[in-house]
Amino acid sequence: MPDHALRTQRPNPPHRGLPYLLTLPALIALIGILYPFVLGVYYTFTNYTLTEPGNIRLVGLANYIEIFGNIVFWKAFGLTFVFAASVVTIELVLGLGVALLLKDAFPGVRILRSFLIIPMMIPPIVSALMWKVILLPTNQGVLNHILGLVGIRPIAWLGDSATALVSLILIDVWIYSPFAVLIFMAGLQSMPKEPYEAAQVDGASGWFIFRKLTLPLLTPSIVLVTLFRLIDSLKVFDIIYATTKGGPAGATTTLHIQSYFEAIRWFRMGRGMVYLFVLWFLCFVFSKALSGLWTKVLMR
Amino acid sequence: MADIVLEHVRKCYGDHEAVCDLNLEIRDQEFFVILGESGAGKTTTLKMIAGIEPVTSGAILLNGQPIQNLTPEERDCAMVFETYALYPHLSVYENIAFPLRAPKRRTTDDQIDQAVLRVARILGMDTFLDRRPATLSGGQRQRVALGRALVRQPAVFLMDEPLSHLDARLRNEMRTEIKAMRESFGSTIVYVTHDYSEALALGDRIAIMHRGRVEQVGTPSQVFRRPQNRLVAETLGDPPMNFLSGTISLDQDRSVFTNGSWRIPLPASPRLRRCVGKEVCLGLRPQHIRLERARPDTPFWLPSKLFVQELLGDHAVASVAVGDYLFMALCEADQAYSLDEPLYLAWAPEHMYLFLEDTGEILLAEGD
Amino acid sequence: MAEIILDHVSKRYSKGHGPFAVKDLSLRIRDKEFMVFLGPSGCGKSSILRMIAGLEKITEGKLSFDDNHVNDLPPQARDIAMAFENYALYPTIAVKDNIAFPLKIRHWPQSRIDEKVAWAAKAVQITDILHRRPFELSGGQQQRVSLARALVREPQAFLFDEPLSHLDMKQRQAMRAEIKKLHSQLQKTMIYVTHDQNEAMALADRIAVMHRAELQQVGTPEEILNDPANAFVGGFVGEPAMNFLDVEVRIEGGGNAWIAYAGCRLADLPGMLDPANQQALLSPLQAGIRPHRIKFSGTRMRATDLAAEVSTYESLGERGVLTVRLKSQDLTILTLPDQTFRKAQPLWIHCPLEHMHFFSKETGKRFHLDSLDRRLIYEGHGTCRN
Amino acid sequence: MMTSRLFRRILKALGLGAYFTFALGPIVWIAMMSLKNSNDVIASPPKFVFTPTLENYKAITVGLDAHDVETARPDYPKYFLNTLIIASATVAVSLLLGTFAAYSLARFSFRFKEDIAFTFLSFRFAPELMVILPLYVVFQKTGLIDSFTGLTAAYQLITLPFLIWVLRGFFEDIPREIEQAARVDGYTWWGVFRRISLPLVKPGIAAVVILSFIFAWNNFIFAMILGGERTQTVTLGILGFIGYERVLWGHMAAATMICVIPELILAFFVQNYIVRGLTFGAVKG
Repeated sequence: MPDHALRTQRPNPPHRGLPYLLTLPALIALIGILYPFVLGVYYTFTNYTLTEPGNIRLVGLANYIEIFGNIVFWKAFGLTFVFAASVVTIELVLGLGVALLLKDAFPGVRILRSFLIIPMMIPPIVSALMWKVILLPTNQGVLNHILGLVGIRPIAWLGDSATALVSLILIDVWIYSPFAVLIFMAGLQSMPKEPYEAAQVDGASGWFIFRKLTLPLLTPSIVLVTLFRLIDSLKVFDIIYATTKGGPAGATTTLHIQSYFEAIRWFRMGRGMVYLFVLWFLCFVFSKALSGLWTKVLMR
Repeated sequence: MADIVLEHVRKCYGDHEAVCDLNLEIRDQEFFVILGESGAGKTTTLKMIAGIEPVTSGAILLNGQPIQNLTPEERDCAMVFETYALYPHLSVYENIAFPLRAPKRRTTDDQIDQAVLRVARILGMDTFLDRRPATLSGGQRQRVALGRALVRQPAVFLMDEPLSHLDARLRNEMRTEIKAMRESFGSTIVYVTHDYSEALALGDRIAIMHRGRVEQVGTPSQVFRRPQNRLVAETLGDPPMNFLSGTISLDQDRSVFTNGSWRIPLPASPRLRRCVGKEVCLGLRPQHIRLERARPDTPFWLPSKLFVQELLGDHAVASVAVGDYLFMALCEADQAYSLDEPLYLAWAPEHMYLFLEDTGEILLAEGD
Repeated sequence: MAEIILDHVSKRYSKGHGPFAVKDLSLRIRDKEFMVFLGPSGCGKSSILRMIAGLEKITEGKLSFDDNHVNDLPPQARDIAMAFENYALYPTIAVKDNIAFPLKIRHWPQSRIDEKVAWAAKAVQITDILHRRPFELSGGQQQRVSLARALVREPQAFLFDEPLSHLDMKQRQAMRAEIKKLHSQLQKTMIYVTHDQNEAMALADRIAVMHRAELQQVGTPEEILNDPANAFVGGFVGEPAMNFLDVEVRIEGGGNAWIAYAGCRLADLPGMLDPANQQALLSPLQAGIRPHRIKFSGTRMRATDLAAEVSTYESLGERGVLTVRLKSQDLTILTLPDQTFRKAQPLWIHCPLEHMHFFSKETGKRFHLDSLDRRLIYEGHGTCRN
Repeated sequence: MMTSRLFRRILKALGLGAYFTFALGPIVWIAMMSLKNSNDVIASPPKFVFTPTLENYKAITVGLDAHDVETARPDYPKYFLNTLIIASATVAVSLLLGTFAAYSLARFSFRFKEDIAFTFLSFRFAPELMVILPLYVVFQKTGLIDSFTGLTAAYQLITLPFLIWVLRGFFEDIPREIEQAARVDGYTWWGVFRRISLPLVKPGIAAVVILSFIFAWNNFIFAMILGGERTQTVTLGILGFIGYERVLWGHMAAATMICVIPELILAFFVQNYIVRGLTFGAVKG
């Protein structure tokens, strides 16, 4: 997975050029990834617009200066982090809670476990559309209807800038909280049994065991869930594009969505790529840090 | 024909030197055992002979030909792995036949069938030839691993602690069986183990390795009776040899071993005289120690108190405290001593060993 | 707390209708006794320990400490400490806290905890690694920490679940002596589970040999070794293992009787045949003799000597293991080290009657021949002269 | 004592019940919607009891006769076929390129090995548009826009890194001694790869193939930007039902069902590899 400090196997003797020959096809694909990436970074220093592909001129840091000075960028920046932070926290807590409920076997636990994978196997764009139907603003939406039964007035959900972001968080939690549940369940299963029996014999209380034993032993799982969910929620796109497309009034325009507008809707490729480069940099830094942390925690 | 010579073989992983400057000479058809603790570099040496591990420097000669740069399949070696390394997706029959199906051997199908059935009969495997390794017991898997190596009659037969994962009863049986089967191998055998009784039982010659170096090479009785240093003496024997530190001093021009108030006369020998004043340690094997209730008349005794007595079937092991040292002595099963009972540790002078404290080099061996 | 009494205790997995892990065990473990449960893996010995510890529910029967019934008492209320096979240390906290853990839960004052931890650490010589983490320690060190954690609570009884099985030979011998010393110092009941018979013989006041969920025999190490109740106990205890010969009793004219092995005379029976044993005599028997009891010599010395030939000889430093071929089976004989034998060298084997144990072939139960009565005379058996 | 355990059990049942209603509710609702006729679909308040009809499924597959619903467009099966082609081609190419790379990353040591491996991984953690937009420009110039080859090449960026990482984990699970034993038995590294490593990793390959297929099937952003009319995929097809002037919820629900059900059946076969796949082989659980 990240760096391989934990792989203790000694490799086979090197066979001259063989390893490179084997990875050659994948290397070509690698170039397939790097070339557009480098091209994209190059565009951030040009005034390239899709409508006049002819005159690409290097404009140095002009794009960066202009964008960093512009309030729209910082609004999108803030929104991205608010969305990511709330999604990760909710999914960590919910994931751990449900995993603990599913920990000790009871009849039907296997069926519940296989239900968990359903939300993740559905295309996110489709899940978002499903929720768009459920979250219809008037009484037509089934969620409003159910809330109405308990006396809550219908909420505009995706239609109102106050509740749009919350609705998107709800959709993301629906799709990806099972991911956290599955990781925590795997973490709980791989934990050594004996320390728990020793704690029982020593007379420790449930809360003492959870705080002193279960939680510390789950740290690798917590770091892993944070790694995957934080990065994916920072670069969320499908869910927002399918429902609010950044609306209403920019209430849900994240960096990724804004880059789409800049590059595709307003054909300003140079500026669009700047948004993307900033988002890429954030994702890269977080992924490097968290995967390093994961290896370190796993070794302990 | 297969004699193996290792010349200045070295193996390093980064800065850790697993094997340093190894020189070994293994004769044709010899059952050569490499004995050592885990981490002594014995398995690495075996894997270098097999070609699975590359040699950092030095040469490995098979019948005079250098093979250290050949790939494993180009060397005529067969190997039994500690974890058996059977092919989980193949039946027992296919596991044994696998080496013969290698393209370079071009053996016909019925030749393969004959060879496999021959080996299966020798190792008593004809009843489970079609089963998968996962369904076999430890002993059966071990036989399949042996069969897979035997079937190709290799020049060199490498065995990496093949018995270490069997339970005590099965290990003794398999050790005796391997000894009985020795002729049917018909090749030079290099056997690696950490269990000294396997080494003494099976080896024509034994090399004792410690932290990547060979401490001594010799026949079982040479290595057991005349260990070259303290480390070799400690490795062989269960319970291991007892040691008592002290110094050599002169008493009316006779060299004497002293430790505090204890004085034990030593045989007159120029070598001991040269080491007068040096720190040494006295070695006594548990089976050579007699526990007496009365003070023996010979000067070869030490006062002690019984610490604990353990009955072990045909004999008992008594641990006695000699000052703040703990000595172990073998005694009759029905000999009962009470806790902290004062006893006299007595032994015959020819059973004494003496080693230098710092280098561990032997000064006095049994019988001289 | 003094005695631990198991009264017809049984354990069955999968809610009581699966196979028996422990079948109808009745045993009284006396106060301050070192009781060892010995048996091959899967014989139910660990389940017994875990039932006493309260980690496993008891399917049937009654478990009581002294005279109070503890079947449903949770582990922490049983005032027992346990050392596990793979140490069960808390991986996330330092050694010092691992040892102090049972006391911290009982809210002992910190000063008393530190003093107690120091005492326990000194008792098992781990004072130098108190601040290390469990995953940094060797197997031997982890085992000592687990012992210290058990010591520190001063429980009424200590439970050991194969604590030494992952240590190398030197560490195992050292720990064995230490546990034995702790037992004599602390004078507390200790229950120890192992599959290693040397540990059992060395440590136990009494050994309970288990096999396939049933108690085979309870007795002191000497009784288990020299007076085995059945063929399993005889074969399982003692290293190298006891030899078994298929024999039957032949009664000759003129009143004397002898033991026949494959048609030859193995041993003469001094006593007389007891009519009560008449029926039992005719059933096939197994004669068990330990390798260090078999005598051998180059020439035939007695009528009951059997011809055999050398198959292999292994000199192991302190002793030699000689394997000889006798009729259709191999016999193991313990000899002095550094002997020399030629392959297929003929030898005469003598099995002294007083060192032989006889077991019924079907039930494996011990069959006591010393109650034979010579008066019964029974004709019609050929004898073999060789 | 008894009441607290009973209380805990009820609490647990309530918690699980709530979560799984939240998790499965939407899917059940959409399934119901796909069976509603056009009036029931937009009923307010939403109808839980209705007479099911296959009208929506007919509309998007064979198409209703004109007078029923004037905007019925029976071209959904074409999208299904497009996605099938693209996803299968993508997985086949990835398998061909990735298997050897995974084996060499697992078994051999060579310079830049970890850097190559991490570059693959880093794409998984990069915003997709960062690479797609430049690719859009490149595809424009080379005419690969809206072409099956173009999309299959672009989709490699989803499946290849995933396949290499997870397959590498499976190759590393094979005990090293087994391969060494085969080498000593007289097989070249190719013989060992073909007769030992590949057969032992077969279940892993099956799982990786199915999971890659699902990920390719589910992708939307690649198809939206690099695809077009000819290569439209199911995800775009479903989105197409949400037009600006008329929203065909019933048709969308039916299209969703047709798109999702085959995937869930496939996912069911590899459910114990899902955790391993989603974490790129990090969790072996």
